[in-house]
Amino acid sequence: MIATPTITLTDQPFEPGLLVTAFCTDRQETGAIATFVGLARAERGAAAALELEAYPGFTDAAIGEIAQAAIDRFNLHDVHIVHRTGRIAPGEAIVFVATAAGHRRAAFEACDFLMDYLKSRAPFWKKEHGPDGVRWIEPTDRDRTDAERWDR
Amino acid sequence: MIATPTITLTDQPFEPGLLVTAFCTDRQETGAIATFVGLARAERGAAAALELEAYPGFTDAAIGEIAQAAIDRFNLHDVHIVHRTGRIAPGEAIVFVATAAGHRRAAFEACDFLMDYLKSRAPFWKKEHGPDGVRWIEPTDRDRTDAERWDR
Amino acid sequence: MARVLLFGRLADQAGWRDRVVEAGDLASLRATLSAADPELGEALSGPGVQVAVDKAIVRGERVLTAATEVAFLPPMSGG
Amino acid sequence: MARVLLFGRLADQAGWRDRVVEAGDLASLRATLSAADPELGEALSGPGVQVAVDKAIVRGERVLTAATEVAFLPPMSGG
Repeated sequence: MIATPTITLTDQPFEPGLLVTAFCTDRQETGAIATFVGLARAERGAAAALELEAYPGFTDAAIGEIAQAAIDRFNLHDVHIVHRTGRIAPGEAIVFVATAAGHRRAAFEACDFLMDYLKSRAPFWKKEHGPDGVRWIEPTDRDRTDAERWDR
Repeated sequence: MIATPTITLTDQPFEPGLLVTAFCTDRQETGAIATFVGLARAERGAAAALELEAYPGFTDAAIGEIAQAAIDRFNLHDVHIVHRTGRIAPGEAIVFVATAAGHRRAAFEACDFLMDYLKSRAPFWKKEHGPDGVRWIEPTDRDRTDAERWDR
Repeated sequence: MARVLLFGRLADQAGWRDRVVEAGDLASLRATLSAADPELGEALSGPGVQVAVDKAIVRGERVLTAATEVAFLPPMSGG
Repeated sequence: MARVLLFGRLADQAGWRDRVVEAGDLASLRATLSAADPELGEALSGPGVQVAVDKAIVRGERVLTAATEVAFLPPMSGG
């Protein structure tokens, strides 16, 4: 089975449930599908809105390379990644990752691996519009150490 | 926030995507939703159908206790578990687990923890109707060692 | 008297999964089931078979009434 | 000549994010941008800023043509 990942960048709100329905359809040998949805938190009113910038053609290519590496490393049947760009309101989905594999350990680990990459190393530039104005966000130390787990 | 898990046993096919849509709706402080869908594999024709027996009132109570333990252990905002019973055709969903948390590590680990429990210790009795007849299935050694990771 | 439920391979073996049995406690229930079907009686005491009374696992003796539900649970498969 | 793209805080600082600049190579492109906006010129050489030429990260010099796309990428935030 030759699997190629699907990577989508979109500046429009998207519905993770519809993506799950499509991703689960017509699978005969896939026993396990892990998904992750990252939502914009309201932070009790502290975060008014999030704004994400991507470099189309560069950002999706970089994510596609990692997704292909995940397919090879975890022997996946399929990967779908959708990432929002632009201004994102609290409660809206920022990122969707789905992995399909024969068994659950591979599906879980690949989903975790991809999220660690996306949160720490993917080429996005992110700012938060809060009550105290605008600030650019960098990965947290936790994001960095999470991502380093997979370098061993 | 006091979270109580939702546990559903059903003998009818269900649509994981619709469950994801409902689970993602109206979340203000949830940053991370991890889900897992277990599908019945065709095993290249070797597995004709799977049949799962539960003890209503006992099985769902046992799963609910573990889900509550996961909420406490991983500080979850919500858990939804749906488990099929009865005869399950290849490609159909057997189990759905969704976990909501502030951050992704907790959501992933809780989902993984719950699946390890469900696959190895949950009160189901499972038989496979294959070309060579019917056989009762027990957890694999891998299921058992996966589940033991959380006992440490 | 009690409502007896069998699960998994025990129900397949017995050929039934739900039956009302006259018995005042678990020991006499087991004796009655064994008398009707000795192989089943043996299987009910086999390794890994647990007993639930009114949906709670019990080890040891219990008094049974007409409303009591007794379930015999073979080793669980997981989901 | 090249199409220059700025991302993240670099675009905020410059007040633009997409501009065509006359330059035969990366060094002269940097010099031209610095001459017009010295603070931007400094920021483009700041720590963690990477350069992509036609959507591939480059370290060192490159010849530029009218069709070349040069992007200045500040440290990435992740998604």
